[in-house]
Amino acid sequence: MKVLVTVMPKVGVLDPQGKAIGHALAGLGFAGVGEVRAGKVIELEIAETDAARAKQLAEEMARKLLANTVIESFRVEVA
Amino acid sequence: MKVLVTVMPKVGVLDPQGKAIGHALAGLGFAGVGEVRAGKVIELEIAETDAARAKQLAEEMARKLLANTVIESFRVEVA
Amino acid sequence: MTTSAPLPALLAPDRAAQLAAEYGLKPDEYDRVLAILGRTPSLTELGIFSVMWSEHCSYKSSRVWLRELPTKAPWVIQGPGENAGVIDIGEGLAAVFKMESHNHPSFIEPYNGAATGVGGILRDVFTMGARPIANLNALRFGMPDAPRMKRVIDGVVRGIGGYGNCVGVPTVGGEVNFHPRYNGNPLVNAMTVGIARADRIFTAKATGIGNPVVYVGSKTGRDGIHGATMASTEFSADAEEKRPTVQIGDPFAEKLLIEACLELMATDAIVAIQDMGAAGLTSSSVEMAGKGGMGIDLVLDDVPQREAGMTAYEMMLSESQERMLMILKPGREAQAEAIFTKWELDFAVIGHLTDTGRITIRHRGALEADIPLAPLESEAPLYRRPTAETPKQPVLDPATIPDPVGLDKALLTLVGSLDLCSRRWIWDQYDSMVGGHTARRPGAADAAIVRVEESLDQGGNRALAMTTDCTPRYCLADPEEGGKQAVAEAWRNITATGALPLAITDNMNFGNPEKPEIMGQFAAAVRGMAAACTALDFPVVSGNVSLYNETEGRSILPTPAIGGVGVLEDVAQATGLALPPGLDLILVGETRGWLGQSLWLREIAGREDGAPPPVDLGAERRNGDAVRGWIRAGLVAACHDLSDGGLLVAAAEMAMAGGCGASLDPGPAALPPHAWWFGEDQGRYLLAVANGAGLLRAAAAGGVPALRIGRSGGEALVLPGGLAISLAELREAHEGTLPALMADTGMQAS
Amino acid sequence: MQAAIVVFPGTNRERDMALALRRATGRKPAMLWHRDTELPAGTDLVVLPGGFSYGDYLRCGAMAAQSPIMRAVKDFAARGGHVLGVCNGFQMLTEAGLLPGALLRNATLRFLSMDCHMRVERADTPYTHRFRRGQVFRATMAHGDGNYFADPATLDELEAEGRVILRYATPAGEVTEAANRNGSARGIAGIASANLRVLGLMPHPENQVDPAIDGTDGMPLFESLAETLASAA
Ligand SMILES: Nc1ncnc2c1ncn2[C@@H]1O[C@H](COP(=O)(O)OP(=O)(O)O)[C@@H](O)[C@H]1O
Ligand SMILES: [Mg+2]
Repeated sequence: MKVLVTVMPKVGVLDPQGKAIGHALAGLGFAGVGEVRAGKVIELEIAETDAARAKQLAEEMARKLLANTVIESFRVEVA
Repeated sequence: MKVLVTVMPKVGVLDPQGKAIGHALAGLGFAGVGEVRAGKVIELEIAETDAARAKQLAEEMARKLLANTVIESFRVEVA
Repeated sequence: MTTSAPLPALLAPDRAAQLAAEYGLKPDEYDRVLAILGRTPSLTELGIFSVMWSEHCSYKSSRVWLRELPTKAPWVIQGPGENAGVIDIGEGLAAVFKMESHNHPSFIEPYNGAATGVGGILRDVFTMGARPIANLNALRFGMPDAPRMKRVIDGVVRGIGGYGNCVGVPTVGGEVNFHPRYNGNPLVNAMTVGIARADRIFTAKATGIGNPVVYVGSKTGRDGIHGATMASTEFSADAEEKRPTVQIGDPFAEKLLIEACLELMATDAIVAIQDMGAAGLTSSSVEMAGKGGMGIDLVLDDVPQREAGMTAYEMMLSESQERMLMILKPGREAQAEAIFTKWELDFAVIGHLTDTGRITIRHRGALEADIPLAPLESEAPLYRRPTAETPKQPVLDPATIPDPVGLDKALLTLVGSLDLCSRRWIWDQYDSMVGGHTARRPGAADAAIVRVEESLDQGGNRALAMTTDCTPRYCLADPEEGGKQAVAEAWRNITATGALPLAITDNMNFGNPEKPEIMGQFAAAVRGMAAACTALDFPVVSGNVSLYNETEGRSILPTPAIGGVGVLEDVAQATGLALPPGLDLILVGETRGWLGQSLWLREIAGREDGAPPPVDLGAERRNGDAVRGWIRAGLVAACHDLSDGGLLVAAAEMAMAGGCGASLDPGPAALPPHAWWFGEDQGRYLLAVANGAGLLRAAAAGGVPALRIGRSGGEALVLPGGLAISLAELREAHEGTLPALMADTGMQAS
Repeated sequence: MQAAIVVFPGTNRERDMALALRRATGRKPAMLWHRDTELPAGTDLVVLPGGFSYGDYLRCGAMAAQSPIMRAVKDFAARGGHVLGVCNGFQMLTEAGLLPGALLRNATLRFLSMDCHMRVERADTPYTHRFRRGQVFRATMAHGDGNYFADPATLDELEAEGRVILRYATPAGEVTEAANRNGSARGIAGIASANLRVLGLMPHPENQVDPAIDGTDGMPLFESLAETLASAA
């Protein structure tokens, strides 16, 4: 079962990368770009057939390793 | 309008980060983790109300800047 | 040939001939394949011949010329022919080094191209048993306003840093030039220097019938397989999946591989070892068996694979990174496996040595290749391609070239120009200090200085001095003088730190060798290099050739990049270029005001012509030996060689490095001032010494031309006549260029 | 002093650190492996050195913080042991929860390898008593993720408790934006635990311990430690 863990900087945490991307887009002539946030996505193959259990497992992985909850929030989707 | 651009290493392209995450998860005792791929996600606010046009715009941004299409593929979702 | 042995699945003759052409084999080369095999080849066999006989692996155009380079000296332990050169640096220690190009991949994917270039050269060095202690590079970019070029510059610099920083090998030096002739073909040459015990050098010579062939490192994927694979109808599956993919560097895996290999090398389990570089498993297995006069049987099912359904052809041609092939002593597999498992790397026995003199490859129960090794090497194509001499350019008379702007404006323009501006923006992204032994980092001396930890451990304080050099515009105007100059400048840069230059590696970057004028450049450059190496006792111990550097028929400037290594017995003797106050400035060497091909001529007068400055090798040697002697006698507080930009640029560089100005005396009346201050005559140094008169006496006694040209102190460079250029102004011009150019390239995600 | 340096896969400044500790104490530190589960008997200092543990993939120090040895390091710290984390080691300390906050990507979005200057905010700690308060010293920095972040409440608490030990400053000792190249909150270069025995800092004082290499600006830190631990023993 494929699971997607998306990790984003928390609101209030500096996101220099997102900011720089916003700048660069403006520099390339893209108008009307507002806030930009840059995060990570981790795609996992899990040997699990139950979606709820897969989700629970991935959430545990996110809390333990994939996200640093001091600065990041995460969400899990089962594909 | 909020748009999400997800950028992943192309199939067949080595993903050292995904590999290391997979190792680490196994080391933490998570069994049954198969392939792991690590990518980026960029969340953009676009001043655009038409979903199709927003998507098209984001795709152009991805091709021009957000993804390195030599080694990465991307997908765009309008939130 | 009749044989009862089974045959691999052979290609149909027409198909084989067609594929051979697609893979780059010329018709007569393919005829030789047929003669060696006595039959048509299998797909895997054809792949092996095509990569082994490629320019890159066989040096078919360059070998006849490279033979002219001097490669011997009493301190040379291993000259060209192994993975890297080895020299004796005293105390039972050896320096192992080599330079290699990754030009084409760096243009396609700058970050990973440059990163894997660094990874590849590191493997060439630690495969010999050496711990890498320093990386350097030699970079040539197109003009920053050329399409894509800023992205290339940014990606290459990040890639070199990304890889070197992560593996923990300091990047301590390099050089960069910009020229429109590199717009479509930048050059990325990477050099690694390592240290081994002189009596513990590992080589690629496989011996011992039955000995296991062991694969270690990362898994094999479809990275970098010959693009021609695509055209092959054998692969009917999803075309996207089968497309050759760009190699991605994994410096973390490399770091583990270094530690694991060195740990195993500390035992006596290894018979031979070779990294899987270009043409991966093919070249490593063929070369190891070939060097030992052995045969080798491989079973590919046991190769660690990253992707499903890989064919024998793909595995043999894959250029996946961070992999090594070893021959172990019998029964040592478990000991070795334990070490690689500890470092979380793949380990697999994939075959054994035989006495057949052939390489056989099996996969899924089928024979895929069976090739006699001796003719694969001895029958490899070798060309003496036609050459055409580069026409000589006239020697320019400085009196006929007026100065349009004045010395002060010219100086500010020059120190801010692309080829002379500060490289700080680059080296600030490279960890130059990791290891704790970098005594002179980039910008601090003419060569980088790194102490040898093994020397410290045994009570010594020995250090290596390292540099990369080449002046391509000289090489274009006169490849022979340019080749000479590149070697001489490397020797001079090492000398200027007080170190004794010992040997070089080279990276010959040229255009299409099938054009006589390009092959002529190559031959002439080798001639010049050979003359300088001989005169300076500075032999070539390793090197690399990169040809076909052309886009749309226009070749790059001929660029024989030189990497030089020297030794300092005591790191405390190292001299840098930072100018202290209150000292006499002494110019060593003869100045004729040579403006031909100078940067002043290009940047100020807008001309790129004339003969380049000749190198008088006798004077070079005499001047350098004298300067080194004075440094070692403790007479010299700072020293800088004179190269691009000439005397005034050198003085400005010393002033900026030391945060100290100087007042300068007028030059000889016979020369126009701009020729005196900006001419690029060779074999010269600028010294800061406490006792100028004493030094001039010593110089006169040794027949060395020397002149006092000023005194250090103050906050400005004061030109004859009183015109002052403040250090602040100089710094702004010098430091501002690259940051301003690259300001808008910061958003790349990694 | 009985120092132990922990080596993780990808650690690369462990030998630099060993050189510095040897210079300060005359003794070779023990080298521990990340899979070890206990510290050698008598260990009185654990050092988490710089480098790229696990390639710095995912987040710097995140995977190392989960290593078996870290359990023992946490116990050791809880018993009042001295733990020094430099660069990647500082990142591990925050990831393991031994120090608050996190280290984000440098504000420049580039790896920064250069000299920096740090002002000593407290000279009454086990790591800094050979400095004067307000003294500025030079060190190498070499990192891509050294941008110290904590929420304002945590920052205020750190300041109030006197746990900000080192700040980026000009050579003259002024804390300015220009001196703070990686963009750290309040110019923070190094912080300590409440008992002042766990110290994390981004720059590498271990690279400035030899006059023949790059000066001895970093020596007082190691001498402080050596003295502290010698008198404790
Ligand atoms: N690509 C690079 N990487 C690291 N250091 C570099 C690079 N290019 C130049 N440098 C450093 O910048 C300084 C000046 O380079 P260069 O002008 O080529 O020196 P020189 O003319 O004295 O040989 C040297 O210390 C050199 O090592
Ligand atoms: Mg040079």
